[in-house]
Amino acid sequence: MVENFNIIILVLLVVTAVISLQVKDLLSASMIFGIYSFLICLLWAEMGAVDVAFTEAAVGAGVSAVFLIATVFNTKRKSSD
Amino acid sequence: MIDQLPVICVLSPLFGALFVALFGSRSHSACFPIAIVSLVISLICAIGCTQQVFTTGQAMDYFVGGWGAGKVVEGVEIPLGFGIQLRVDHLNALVLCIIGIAVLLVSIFAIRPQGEKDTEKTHYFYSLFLMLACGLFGQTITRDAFNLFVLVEVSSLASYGLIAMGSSPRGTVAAFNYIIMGTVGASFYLLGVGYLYLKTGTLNMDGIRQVIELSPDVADSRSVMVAFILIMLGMWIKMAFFPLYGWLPNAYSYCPSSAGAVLAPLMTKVSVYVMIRMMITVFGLEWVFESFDWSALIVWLAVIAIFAGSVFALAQNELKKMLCYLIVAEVGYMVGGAWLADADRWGLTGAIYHILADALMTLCLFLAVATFAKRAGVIKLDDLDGLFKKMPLTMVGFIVGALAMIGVPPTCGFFSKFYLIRGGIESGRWEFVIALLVSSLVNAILFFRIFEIAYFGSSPPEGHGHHDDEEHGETTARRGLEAPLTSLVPLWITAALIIGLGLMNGQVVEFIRKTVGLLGGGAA
Amino acid sequence: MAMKWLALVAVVFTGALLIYGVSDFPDWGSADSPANGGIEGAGRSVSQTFIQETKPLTHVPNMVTAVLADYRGYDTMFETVVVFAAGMAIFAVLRVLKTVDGQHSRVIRDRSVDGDHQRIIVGTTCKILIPVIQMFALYVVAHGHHSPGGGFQGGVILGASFILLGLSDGMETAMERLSEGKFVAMAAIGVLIYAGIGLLSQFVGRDFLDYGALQPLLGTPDEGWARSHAMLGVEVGVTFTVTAIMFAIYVNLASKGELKGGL
Amino acid sequence: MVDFIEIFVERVVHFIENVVQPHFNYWSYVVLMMIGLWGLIAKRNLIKKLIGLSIFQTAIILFYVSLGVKADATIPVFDYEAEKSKSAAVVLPAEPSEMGGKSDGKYKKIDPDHYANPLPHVLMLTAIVVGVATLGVALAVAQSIFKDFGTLEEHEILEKIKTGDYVKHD
Repeated sequence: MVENFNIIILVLLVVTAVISLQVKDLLSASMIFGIYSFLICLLWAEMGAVDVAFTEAAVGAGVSAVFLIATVFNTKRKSSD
Repeated sequence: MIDQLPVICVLSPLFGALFVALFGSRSHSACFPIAIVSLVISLICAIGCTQQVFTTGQAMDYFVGGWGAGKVVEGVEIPLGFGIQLRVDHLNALVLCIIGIAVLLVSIFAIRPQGEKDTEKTHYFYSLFLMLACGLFGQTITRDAFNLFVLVEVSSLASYGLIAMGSSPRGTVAAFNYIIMGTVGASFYLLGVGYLYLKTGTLNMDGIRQVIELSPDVADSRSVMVAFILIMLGMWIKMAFFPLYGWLPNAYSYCPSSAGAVLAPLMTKVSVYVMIRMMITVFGLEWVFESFDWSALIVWLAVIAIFAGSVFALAQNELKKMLCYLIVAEVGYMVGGAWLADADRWGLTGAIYHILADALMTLCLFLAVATFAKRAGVIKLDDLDGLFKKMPLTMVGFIVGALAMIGVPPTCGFFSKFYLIRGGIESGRWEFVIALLVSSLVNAILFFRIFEIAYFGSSPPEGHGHHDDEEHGETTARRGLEAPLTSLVPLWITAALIIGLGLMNGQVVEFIRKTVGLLGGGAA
Repeated sequence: MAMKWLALVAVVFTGALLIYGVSDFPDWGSADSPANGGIEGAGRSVSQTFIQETKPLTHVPNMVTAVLADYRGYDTMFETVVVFAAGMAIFAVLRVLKTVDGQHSRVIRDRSVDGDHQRIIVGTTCKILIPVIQMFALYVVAHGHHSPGGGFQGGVILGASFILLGLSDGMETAMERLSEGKFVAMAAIGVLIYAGIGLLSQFVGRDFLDYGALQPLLGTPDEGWARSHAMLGVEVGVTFTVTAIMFAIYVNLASKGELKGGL
Repeated sequence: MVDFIEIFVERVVHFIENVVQPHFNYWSYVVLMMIGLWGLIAKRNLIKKLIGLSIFQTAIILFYVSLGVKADATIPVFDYEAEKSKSAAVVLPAEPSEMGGKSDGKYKKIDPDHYANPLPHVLMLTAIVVGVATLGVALAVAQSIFKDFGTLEEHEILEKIKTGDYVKHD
């Protein structure tokens, strides 16, 4: 019953999750985490959870990315792992 | 009016927190009266609920939003789990009272919160403190599995703030670890609730238990078992049960002392309460001990927890850290007691009684230690040198708490151990009985060492730089090192309650055992 | 290195446990699973009741809003309290109230020609954008009954518009619009509106958050409409708190608690 | 040997079709969650830990949303046109007729399978907001740690605690 659309997004989700944890530049990591949030919001919209998707688009892809970036600017941009 | 008490009990500290945030920044002196008034209202409501449960012998139900199960609203019959149910029954009535007492006493004690970066932050402190109280009351009183998660998060976020606002950099690091562990614990709980919801279609605790009892398919399914493991794991992280205790000692010993005095007695105990609530109300004791017979393993874990806590406590030379490791051991008592599958449920009774007793004992000790730190700068065990003479009145409170921790008869610590050991003997878990006795012995060694240092002094007077100390001590002795009444009164009330709870143990245990599922071994 | 092995063990153990539980889930998307269709022989499930009775009970087409603000309104109130607690916690942790030597660590942005150019372009664009964003945010709040949206989403977008102002025009400009005292009060008032509406129905003599009790006050034809209107009031309260706290978190994080300078 | 491989491939295909495919969403939530948990434990940078924590939380939200999905359902917003044009009322078998709600007049009895389950959505709205609140507090604590220790790497912080090389407040 799972549509191909879901499978594509789920694979992309796994890829972005791994990249955002692996990349050494924290600014990139925050941005890729924003992409991850947006992808998962697409998935939820597709599943019929429009309210959740809306919240995730505003909160996950928007505000929490800003919070992460604000902290990265005020601390260090490079990470050892 | 009486039927509104459960919700007022939760709301009162919430309104207090909001008013503190609104008016506290202008005048700090407004914070304290607002906090006291709101907590007194809460305590009165908690006592009123207990009184009601005691006289009627029935649990008090409250449906938020009027969505009571079975009620007909505009021609629609409302099913169970439609709205959120609050319920005060024999299990949580006394826990509510203890929370009310503890937060009220600590808020009196913290009239000037010590140890934070600057006193400008008083209103943040009180606001967080009241929200912590609100979260604790709420998670004790609620009957809805998801609502419990939300309230756990309210109290957790408040406690993260309280721990991290301390001046010690190590406290901030500990707070970060606590955030990570606490969030993972709450997430596991949330996931477990999701698995349960998938299988039962409801979030109401009674609703879930009814489905588990009625449908053997659900009861035997793997999902429910995984849900149970996840919920237990989540709560064990939150209560710092043995392998998952790493975050606790640093978090509680490096935070501001008035925050520590409320977090240490309440956070872990309420998590233990939630675990017992899950076992009795959500899954049902029959399912827990028969379908999922892990009692032996978990009692062994508890035994290790008790030993590990005691050994680590012996190795500490900082007073607060030592107490923190004792908390780890005490959590072992409660988890082990709850999982002793004896037919008459004496272990579980002992564990519930120990929640009350341990909250009071820990509160007493932490209040005393916070007073020592504030008045005499005591951090290490050796600093206690000769404190008996300098602060005799505070020391009295400390001694009562310590004797209760050891388990000396008129105090409640003795009776909780008595019931736990009775459960251990009846279920034939001798390892648990031995662990309890060894732990009492270790506590005795620890506290008598402290008494010795405080009474006779640890080293001869010609020690390093002791001259300064003595001069300092002399001047302060003239001014009076003894703590002010706002510190002493909470301490003494706690000490009196420790003895009172011990003397009243018969009635209290009788009350607790009216909890459904504790009498006759079956859940009704 | 030890952490990596520990992580591996934890991940493998938890993953195995979860997969074990997943293996007897009902199929994905099945309408008959207990969560969706209820237990066999036990009548309507809670979610079916939500779907079927939301319209008659509250006149709100968006079931999520009805469940969020009415049936499980107690949850949502504490969710707002969580946001408020987070704001207070961040203030308690990060806020620097006494500047030690009167100067803050960050140099205010340079006034070079290039910097000014950037400022003009970005600033003008944002000046055009921000009112539109704020209007959309208010629309989202107001239209939450009929379409996806509501207090949280609208509040976050409204908060984001202030954050955008802070990013483009400097934190001082944003703080002139919404100063510290204002947003802390706004956050508290938001929760107060929510809990106050609940308390109002208690004064009428019904249970906490029973919006139906407000029918005589609101003068609506039936209790359903009273619920619908009270939900809107509650959503406004949520918007207040979320807007204020999102902005508060941002200004604290961006300026290390000094509320000056900023990114 | 070839037979063996064929059987093996057959088994795998069978497994995927019957076990993984109906639960694909659930499997992928487990995978995402484990990635998050791995990041949470193994990464030493505190910000990385928090990104891991967020991934962990969104995976749980994905799980909840997945369990509310119905294959042929629309979003949980009442659809006037569709409901008006329905010819006959849908009556659930388990439901007594006297508690049928207001089925007279404007609209007919709603078919619950026509709409996605709203309850998980509501719960997850709460969880998302709780998640961002936790993230905010954690980032504030991380900045506070950076203020005192000058680093966000866990091993360096532990090293500095051991040597006492950090800003001490009185």
